[in-house]
Amino acid sequence: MIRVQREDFDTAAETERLVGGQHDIGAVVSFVGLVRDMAEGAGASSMTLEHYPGMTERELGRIEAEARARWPLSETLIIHRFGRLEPGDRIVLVIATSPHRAAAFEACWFLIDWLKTSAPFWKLEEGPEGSTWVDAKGTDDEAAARWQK
Amino acid sequence: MIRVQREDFDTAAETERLVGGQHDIGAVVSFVGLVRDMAEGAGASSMTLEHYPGMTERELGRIEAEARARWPLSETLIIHRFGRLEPGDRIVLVIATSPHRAAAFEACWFLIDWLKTSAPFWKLEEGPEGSTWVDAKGTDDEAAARWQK
Amino acid sequence: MKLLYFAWIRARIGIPEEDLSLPAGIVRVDQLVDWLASRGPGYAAALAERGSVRVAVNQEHVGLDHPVRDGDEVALFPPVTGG
Amino acid sequence: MKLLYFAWIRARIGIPEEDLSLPAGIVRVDQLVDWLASRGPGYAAALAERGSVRVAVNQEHVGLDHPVRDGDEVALFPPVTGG
Repeated sequence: MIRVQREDFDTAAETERLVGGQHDIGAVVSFVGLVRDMAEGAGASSMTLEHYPGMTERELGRIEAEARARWPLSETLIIHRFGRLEPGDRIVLVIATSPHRAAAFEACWFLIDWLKTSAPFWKLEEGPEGSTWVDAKGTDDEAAARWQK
Repeated sequence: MIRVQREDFDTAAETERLVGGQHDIGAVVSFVGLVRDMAEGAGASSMTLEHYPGMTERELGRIEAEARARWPLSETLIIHRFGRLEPGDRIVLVIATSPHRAAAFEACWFLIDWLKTSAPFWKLEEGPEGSTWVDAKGTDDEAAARWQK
Repeated sequence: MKLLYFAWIRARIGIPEEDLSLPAGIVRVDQLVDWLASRGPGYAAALAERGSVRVAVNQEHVGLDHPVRDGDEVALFPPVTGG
Repeated sequence: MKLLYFAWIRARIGIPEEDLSLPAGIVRVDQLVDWLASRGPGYAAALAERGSVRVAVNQEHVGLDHPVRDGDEVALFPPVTGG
């Protein structure tokens, strides 16, 4: 399941919705990404997450389908926020559930790694010296490349 | 942080306690283990988790310290339940937080893998044909061995 | 053709989207980007770092040799930084 | 010496713990397990599958060659199955 939204999300409620009443799920692995304070003591840095409506949902759906094809998963969920966010705010939630923990860990990790290099989001950071667009990280490309078959 | 308890836990509240107000955490990875219905349609199977009070806390503390020595983590939490549990019940919660997601994923995975082969818990399962002690799994030993340096 | 711009490419071009008719002879993404860069200083600045320009055609990531047609939705943006 | 038994080892021996004085000459874990197994049919049954008996001395996992002393807390249990 995919959601792209401005509002915050409730990890516990989302997890309960995925897992509740099912008795064949042994493992629930979740990842929450938070806004870090990049200004490092020089004052809190807010950011604005821009995205490409339509393509974002498409890309997230594509990587979710890929994860479900690769691993024996019970449920998957990706929620990604856009709009203005403050340090400490939640940005993204990824949950993968499975009878077995290895599949849940691998799928959750795969989803966030791929999302980072494929879903069309961009971050405009407000630092003490003005706004700057966050550069994509080479380490993110490397993290995603690990999952290439 | 380590807790061994009979009561259920509230993943959201525990996460908030670990993460709340901190702005240098970028990644929160959590694992929840649930009781699977092993009877596979032959009726729900409850289980009773026995443990070794004292040694359990020691072992969990030891593997937590090991994780914190291996990865740059902000916070870690392990909560493990004991006593009688029904299918769908939560057994164990592991959370690892870090500025970076790779450390959080690896540490969380390491913690649950090691816990499974080192923390002194035993499962007595009530199936349709009586109670049986759950055998340790060779796959768990292999999962833990991956982390040997 | 519908063109969409995001992040600093949008900021430098100055508009988030526009409708354009493809000039004759422009049939691939790289030709489209070259032509857009010639449309004015904002476009030129936005597309100067050609290695940092990513392209989606009809909401799918594509390479520079991907074909473009007049009915396409084409988006230009920097490397993505979600998550 | 305080002895603790868990899971099916406890079930077969029939008691969860006991206090014992170590007989002379028993200075290692394997000697302790052999001696316990000779104490009666419950002990023998509990410790028959020697490859499935794990030992902790003073709440730490140890091997069969670990020393034991009279003041130790020694636990015998099957391979653990938490998580």
